[in-house]
Amino acid sequence: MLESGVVSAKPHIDRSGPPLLSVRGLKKHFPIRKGTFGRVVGQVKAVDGVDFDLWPGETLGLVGESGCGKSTTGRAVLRLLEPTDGSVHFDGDDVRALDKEGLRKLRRRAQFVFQDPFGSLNPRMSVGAMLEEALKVHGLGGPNRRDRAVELLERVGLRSEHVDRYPHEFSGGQRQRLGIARALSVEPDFLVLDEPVSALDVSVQAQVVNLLEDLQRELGLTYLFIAHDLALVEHVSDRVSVMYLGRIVETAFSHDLYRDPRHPYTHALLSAVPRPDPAGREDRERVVLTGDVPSPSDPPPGCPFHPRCPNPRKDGRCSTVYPGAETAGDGHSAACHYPYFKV
Amino acid sequence: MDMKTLTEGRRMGRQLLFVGALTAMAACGSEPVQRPIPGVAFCQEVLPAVEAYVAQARQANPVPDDPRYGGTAVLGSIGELADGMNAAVSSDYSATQHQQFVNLMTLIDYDENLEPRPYLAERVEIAEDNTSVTFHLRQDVFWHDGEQTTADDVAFTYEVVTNPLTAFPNAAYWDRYVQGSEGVEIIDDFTVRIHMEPHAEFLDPFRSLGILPEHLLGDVPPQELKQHPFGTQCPVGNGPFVFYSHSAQDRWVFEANPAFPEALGGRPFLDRYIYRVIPEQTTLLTELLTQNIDVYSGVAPDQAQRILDDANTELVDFPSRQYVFVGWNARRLQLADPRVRRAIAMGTDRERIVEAILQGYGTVAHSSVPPFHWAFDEGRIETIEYDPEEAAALLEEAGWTDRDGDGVRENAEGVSLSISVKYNQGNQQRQDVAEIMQSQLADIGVEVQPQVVEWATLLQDINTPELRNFDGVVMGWVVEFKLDDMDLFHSDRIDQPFAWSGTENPAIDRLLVELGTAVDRNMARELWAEYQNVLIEEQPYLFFYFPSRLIGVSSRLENVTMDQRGVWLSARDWYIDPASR
Amino acid sequence: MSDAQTAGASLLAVSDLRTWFHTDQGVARAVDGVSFEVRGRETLGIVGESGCGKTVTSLSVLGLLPQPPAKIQEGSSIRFEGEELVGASTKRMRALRGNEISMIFQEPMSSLNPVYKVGDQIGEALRLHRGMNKRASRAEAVRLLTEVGIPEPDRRVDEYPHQLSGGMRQRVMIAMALSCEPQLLIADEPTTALDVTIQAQILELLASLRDSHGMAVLLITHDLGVVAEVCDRVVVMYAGQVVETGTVHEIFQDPQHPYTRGLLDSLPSVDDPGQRLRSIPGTVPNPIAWPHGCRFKDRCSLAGPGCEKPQDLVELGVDRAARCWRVES
Amino acid sequence: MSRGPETVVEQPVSGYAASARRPGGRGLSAVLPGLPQLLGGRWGTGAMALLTWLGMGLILAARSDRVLAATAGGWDQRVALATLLLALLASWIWSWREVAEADRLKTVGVSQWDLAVRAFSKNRTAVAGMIVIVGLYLVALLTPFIAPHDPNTQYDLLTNRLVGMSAEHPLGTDQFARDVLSRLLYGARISLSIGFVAVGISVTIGTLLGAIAGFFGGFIDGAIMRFVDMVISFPRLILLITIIAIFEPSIFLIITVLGLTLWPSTARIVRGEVLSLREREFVQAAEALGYPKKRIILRHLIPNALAPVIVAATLGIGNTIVLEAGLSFLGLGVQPPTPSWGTMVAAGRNNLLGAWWLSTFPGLAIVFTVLSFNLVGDGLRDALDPRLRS
Amino acid sequence: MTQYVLRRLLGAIPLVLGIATIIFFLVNLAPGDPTLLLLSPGVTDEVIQQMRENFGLDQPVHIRYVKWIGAMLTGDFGYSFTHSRPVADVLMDFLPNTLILSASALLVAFLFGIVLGTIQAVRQYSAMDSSLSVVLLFFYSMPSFWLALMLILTMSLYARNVWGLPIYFPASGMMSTDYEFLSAGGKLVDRVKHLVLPTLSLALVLMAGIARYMRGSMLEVVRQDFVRTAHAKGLPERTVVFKHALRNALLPIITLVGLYIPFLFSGTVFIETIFAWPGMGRLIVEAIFQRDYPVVMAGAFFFATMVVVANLVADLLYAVVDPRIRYE
Repeated sequence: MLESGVVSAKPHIDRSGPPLLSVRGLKKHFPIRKGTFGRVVGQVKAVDGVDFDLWPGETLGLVGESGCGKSTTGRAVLRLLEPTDGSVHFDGDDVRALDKEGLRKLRRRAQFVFQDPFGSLNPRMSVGAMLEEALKVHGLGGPNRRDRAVELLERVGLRSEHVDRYPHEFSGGQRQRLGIARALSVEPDFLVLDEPVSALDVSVQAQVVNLLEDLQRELGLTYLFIAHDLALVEHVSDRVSVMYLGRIVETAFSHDLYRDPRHPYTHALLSAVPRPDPAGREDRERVVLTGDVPSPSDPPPGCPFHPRCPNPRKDGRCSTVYPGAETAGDGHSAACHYPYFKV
Repeated sequence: MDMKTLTEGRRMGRQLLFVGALTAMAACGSEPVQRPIPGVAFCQEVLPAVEAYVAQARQANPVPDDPRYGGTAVLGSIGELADGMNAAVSSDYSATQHQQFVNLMTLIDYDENLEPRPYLAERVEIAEDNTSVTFHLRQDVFWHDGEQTTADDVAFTYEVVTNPLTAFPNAAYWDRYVQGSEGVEIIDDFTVRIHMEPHAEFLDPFRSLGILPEHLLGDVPPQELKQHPFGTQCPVGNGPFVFYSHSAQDRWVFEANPAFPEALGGRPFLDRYIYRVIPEQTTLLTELLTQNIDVYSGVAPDQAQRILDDANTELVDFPSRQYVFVGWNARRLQLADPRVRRAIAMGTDRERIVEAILQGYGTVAHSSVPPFHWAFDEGRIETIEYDPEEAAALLEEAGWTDRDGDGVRENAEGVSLSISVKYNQGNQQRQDVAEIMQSQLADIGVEVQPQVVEWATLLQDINTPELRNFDGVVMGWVVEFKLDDMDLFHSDRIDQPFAWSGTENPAIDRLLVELGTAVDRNMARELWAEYQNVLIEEQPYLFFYFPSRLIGVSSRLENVTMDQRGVWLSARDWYIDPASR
Repeated sequence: MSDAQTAGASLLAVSDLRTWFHTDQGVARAVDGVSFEVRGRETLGIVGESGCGKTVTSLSVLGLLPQPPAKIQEGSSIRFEGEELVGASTKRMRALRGNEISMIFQEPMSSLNPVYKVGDQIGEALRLHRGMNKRASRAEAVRLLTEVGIPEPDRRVDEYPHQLSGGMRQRVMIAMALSCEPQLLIADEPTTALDVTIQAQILELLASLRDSHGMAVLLITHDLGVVAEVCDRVVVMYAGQVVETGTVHEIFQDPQHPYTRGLLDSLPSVDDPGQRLRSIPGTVPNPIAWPHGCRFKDRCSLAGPGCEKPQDLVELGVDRAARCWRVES
Repeated sequence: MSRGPETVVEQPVSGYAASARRPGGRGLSAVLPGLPQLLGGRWGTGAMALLTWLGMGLILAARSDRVLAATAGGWDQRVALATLLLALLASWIWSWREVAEADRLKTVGVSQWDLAVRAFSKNRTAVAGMIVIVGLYLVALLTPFIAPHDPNTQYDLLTNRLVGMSAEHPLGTDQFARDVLSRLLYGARISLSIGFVAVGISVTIGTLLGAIAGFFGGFIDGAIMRFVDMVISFPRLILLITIIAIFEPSIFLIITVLGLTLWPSTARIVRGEVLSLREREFVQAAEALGYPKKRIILRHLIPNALAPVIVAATLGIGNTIVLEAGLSFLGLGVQPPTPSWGTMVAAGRNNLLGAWWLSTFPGLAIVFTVLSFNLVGDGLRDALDPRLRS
Repeated sequence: MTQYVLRRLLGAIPLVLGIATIIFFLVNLAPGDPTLLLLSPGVTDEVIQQMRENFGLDQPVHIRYVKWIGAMLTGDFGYSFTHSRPVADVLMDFLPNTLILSASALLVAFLFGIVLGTIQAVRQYSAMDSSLSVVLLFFYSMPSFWLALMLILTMSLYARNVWGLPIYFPASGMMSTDYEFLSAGGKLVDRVKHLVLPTLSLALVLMAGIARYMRGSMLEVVRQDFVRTAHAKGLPERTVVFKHALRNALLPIITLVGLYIPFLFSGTVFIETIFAWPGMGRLIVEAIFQRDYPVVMAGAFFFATMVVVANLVADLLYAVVDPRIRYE
């Protein structure tokens, strides 16, 4: 296991070429049904118009509080959930227009790693069977799939004798490695990582994060990293998007976002994160938001954040007009009429 | 009696009714028990009248000072009195019995020698040439609502039951009577004459046909009679017991009729008689043994010993008018030859079966004539006895030999002598018959496959002339005192539902016709003996046995007489031992 | 409020607590010799990874563990205001619970009874311990809801838990815990199930209530950030034992035990991104078979010959200790 | 496959190792299969193997004539012969292999099913029920070798009818002087097959339809589930009576009809499971990996939805046996002379006060069989539910 | 709420109609003709034809079906062939009896099932727990008609005649033959005495399932966090179990009511026969055998309706006790 603590430089990411993944106006609404006949009485607007690009080899972090739509975005991009509206292009192909065969091909190139290490593995399948199945379905691994399965296990830091074991015989961290191995089995270019470490203990989190970084470097993978832990996202991501009520409110290079949050929500979010540093706790400026997140079935008009917004410049425009996300020259965009700027 | 008296009689009835209503109202205060009255207009009209009449009659006829009077007797049986007291449409044994002995009255009944005896008719005149019979009615019989029973009622009843629209179930009764209104003549209020052609045992139908009240049912179209509330919801009779209440599939409650004619024994001893429906025999036995019922009608033979063993119960057994048989479908290749049918009879040990299944409560049957019947003469019939060797020989003779050594005989074409025997579900005795036959006939190389079929389906299988989907069928048949096998065996009726066997035998045809018209019993006896011998030779049925009817009776119930005339024969004489009331 | 508690006086003293579970597979020594002290008006944090025994410790204090399978071993002592709670009568424990010592839990959704109104649930303890009648307890419940910052308390008091948001439910739990003015509040992962912005609200509320009510808080958490934000002193637990104690500053700025250090190192740092994370290898051992000797040695980068024998807590100063032979007192 | 040496395993995880550790375990198992396991503390499976082995041996010894004759006998005798040999072989091979290959078996992972088996084997009442059931099925299959008399032979109707218990007829004779014990044994085959086959039919149909309804949802789901609702809301007995009354009751009809009316509850269970499984991430993972729908249903959904189905099926077998008895009460059961427990109870019930043994023994047979199925079902429920297992 | 009930009832119409249709065709296509059951020798074809006409059987099945559905929607269920009365009247006689029996069986079964299940859960793994399980399962495993007969023999016949116990129960019927002469109190006692054995026969079978369910439900609830909260408040064990745990554990039990109703109705077929209880189960079975189509169809219709209503009631009850559910 690589535990050297060596700082490894990431290869340069070329953002002048075409993006690997390009998402525009993505929407996913879930109908609310009632009664015997399933009348649709409303829509939960889980994702309500999301745009982002992702270039080969980079990691885009997607953060937000629970219910903001980040997981739904991740699933809708890979059509694990059928998007309601918008476009998704993967390597130039229109994902929403793919037929069955095209979808199958997409799923070899784009994979998903799930949050719950206990729920994401079929409890009745041995590790070997699980990995071999993926190979078999996609006709990979040649005649000796078992060898390939063992290879995958070793690649994610498990041992070859684990191949006949069952998921429940592994610890949470090990299971997450298994989930990664399964995703890697089809040799994808792109992984959606949906809160891959949030169910793990801190010390194990670090193991898995390191593994993911190693894999990215070695295999040239592209990640969409979904998480609610801001510090972690900052650590792993090249760029970060912050979501609130189904929309991206701010996107920036991670360094910039944390030093210079422009959207009042991002600002509040960052200030709310407890820092493992008792020294500065008394004199740290902290913004405590009031109230709860509104229901996504009935989002406020205008800027969805305006009812809780602490921005002193807030005015009537906020409650009527949705602020578009203008991308500044530094690649930093914030969907706010009155963004904060560092003076 | 002329018309005038009749109207007077009716008026008198109405006056009585009025008085009765007053007394009933008075009685209401002291007597909180209220008769349940069904929510049907007819009943709501009729039952209060009955109530009033009974109350009045009670006052008029005080209970004699005799300890035997009083108390309630309960009889339990597995089935409902189907169609209740509606004599025009009912065919159920127990229901008919209640019509005869409990709630209604018949024109005549039988004495212990099964000879006709006056009942509602106090005198019966038969024309010299046997073409008509005249009934002179008693003049002291009143319907339970106070109206008098008259010749109108008899004429009405006769017309109704002979009207095809009514669909009277025992239509064979009237084969040789002049049917409809031409057949009946009201001589005067209490005299009625019925016309017929001469035939055997012509009085028998009037023993079982309860007379119905014309004043209540006269306006009912015949085809609606079956659905009329009279039958099961508020019958109004004229017999020894007055209908009190009925809850379906549960109980019938009758009360003593205080005004029942003194000459016929007067008011019954019991205050109340209750008929209860208890469908499960173990429950019935328990109820008898725990003294919740006084009479258990229809004891299973296996339960008999238990009743005999108990100090508080007695067992009454008497020959029933029913026989159990296996009807052969002679249209089938295997059964077409009478020799095969005789061989089967020889290969079946019926003595033993009676002993085993009926615990000896029954007699082996050789023909359709019950042993107690006057037409029965053992000395003159040649019975087939159990003889497997002879049976085997007969089968060989008929060309059935076990050619492939599998234990079952085949004929020259290789058709094996394999017969399915159907019986209806839920009848243990018939199932037993089929099972024992299967075992016994295997010894002579005949394969029997018992097959249980649900009752309605079975009837469809065997009764539909185009279908006749059976080889053999285990059935029971109830005979009247007037024996008549026309429908069963006469070749003219081979396309009628009951010609199960489909045999055609000129001798049988001839005898059946002659028997039907033989008025003289002495002459008829000869014919019956001949008929039975032909029947035994022909074997359209394998007659099994006449089971005895077994009745468990609590020892506190006295004066119980039961014989082939019926279970309820002496119901009006039953009384509860005063010491154990 | 009792006069016995002035700041700094010992309120709860746990010593050599051993809570074992008897299971089919064997004896799980979930808590295996834990000692610490909570003083009046302070916030003591117990921090550790899942399975280290921190929750079992807190439940042992109130005697809330089902027995069997749990059993507090002979020689364990839990003293509250000098009174021994191990072996105390059920009646005494009941009188204490919710009254002198209260507790709030991780899942505010499932910790409230779904079929009773929140007002009833808050008032229940008041009626039980304070002998209030229904009306008085309801009025008090409204006051408490106001105090924990729930808008429209008059309306909310008659609502059912499912009608409230996660943050509000935790506020209700806090109101319930505060109802009898306890001297000690045990908060077991009170913000783990909440979002960061709500977590900030709740932590702020807890801190202000601690000050206004003058109570002590025993905070159980796995989140070092939360500890750093609100605790005065910290107990670090690993494998059923206390591995290090100290003030919050000592623990964060000068961790002595390799585990504490490893834990802090494995946190991604906001100030230093791009740095490869330093993880602790391996996984938390199974409580049925703790490793022999030092329980951390299999994961410890410094493990050596001295780690083969069981480690004792080495006193490093006032309220300062670490369970490692390498540290020098 | 190579067999490892008998080594001492460091940490006994299960009884495998325990029995392997016992010196001479292999030799012991060669003579008395099940004994090493029994001594190793796995009394349930051990006793089952040992009893099977001993029982089969006993039959071979005591009824060698019938066994020999069976080679040329009818199909049921051949089935009995096959059962006898298979049971002997199975108990021996199982026990021996387990002892001999303990090491190899230990390196293989422990599946959910293995865990369930372990949890189940700790439940004493359930294991007792299991032993009874396995014993019953063996007895049923081996009846031609065991039964003292022919079930349909009527002995002398005058002397042998309704005789109580005797050496010749241990459970007495019935109204046709047939041996009640023999009929009881033959009845076991009928009653047990009715339960087994009917439930087999219903589970197959129910599982497939439930999985399809749950997986595809929408109109298919609606149509299937409305039909399920309809069948479920109807008192099943009345439906059964109607159908059986229409056709002539035969054992095949009864089995089919019972099977065809039982499936809706299975379908409901499976649908519910599938609906919740669909939300599970491993199913989403399978979709993300582009697996075909058929594969997802058959390999990922159904195996995981099966636990409650197995429980329901076990309980269902018991219920079906009781239901068959009920149909017999109404005269719609299996046709005579074929003995089924239900028809025996129903036929003997009028004689409860006279010849109590007629319905009491088959009645008790039903009670204890169904009780065993229920105990096993309960045991399985606990064993298969990971939440209850811990 | 009212709207919800109405919507549910409306939604149930296709269900009930579907059931009625299945039964109609099953029964009508069954071989066997009701007229054949009433025939005696000597009938002419004319009479048979007349009878069929009187019964309305002279038309083809599909016409009869349409007519039947049409009539039923107007509340007319036709005439019973065997009872010779309007079917609606017949049902009105039998339905209350079945309802009394079912209701008392449900009551007893749920009462004891819940109590026993709770005891089992509270004393999980104790000897009491397992022996209660086995005893309840013992009754559950009996064919219900056999159980009923055993009860009759022991609690009626032997109790009275052999053991001479002071308390024994009548083996049949709904009331004594002298019922109407009893005082009001006497009437009540009499009816209860008659209810005991049939109720017990039905309830003993149901009880095992309910207790088992209750035990599971209770065990699941006591593991939940809010029970720990209740303990943490210092509530006595009794309050925790009976106030906090029990009410939550009862929630899933309520849905059992709806599930058990069809099961119960099936049971009444046997129980009503054995205890001579004039109820619907017996009525329908006898009607099937007698090919009394109008009664079978109306009875099936009523059973199905009652199942639907029972489910609805269960759902509404659920809403009453579970504040999380509100129907609009």
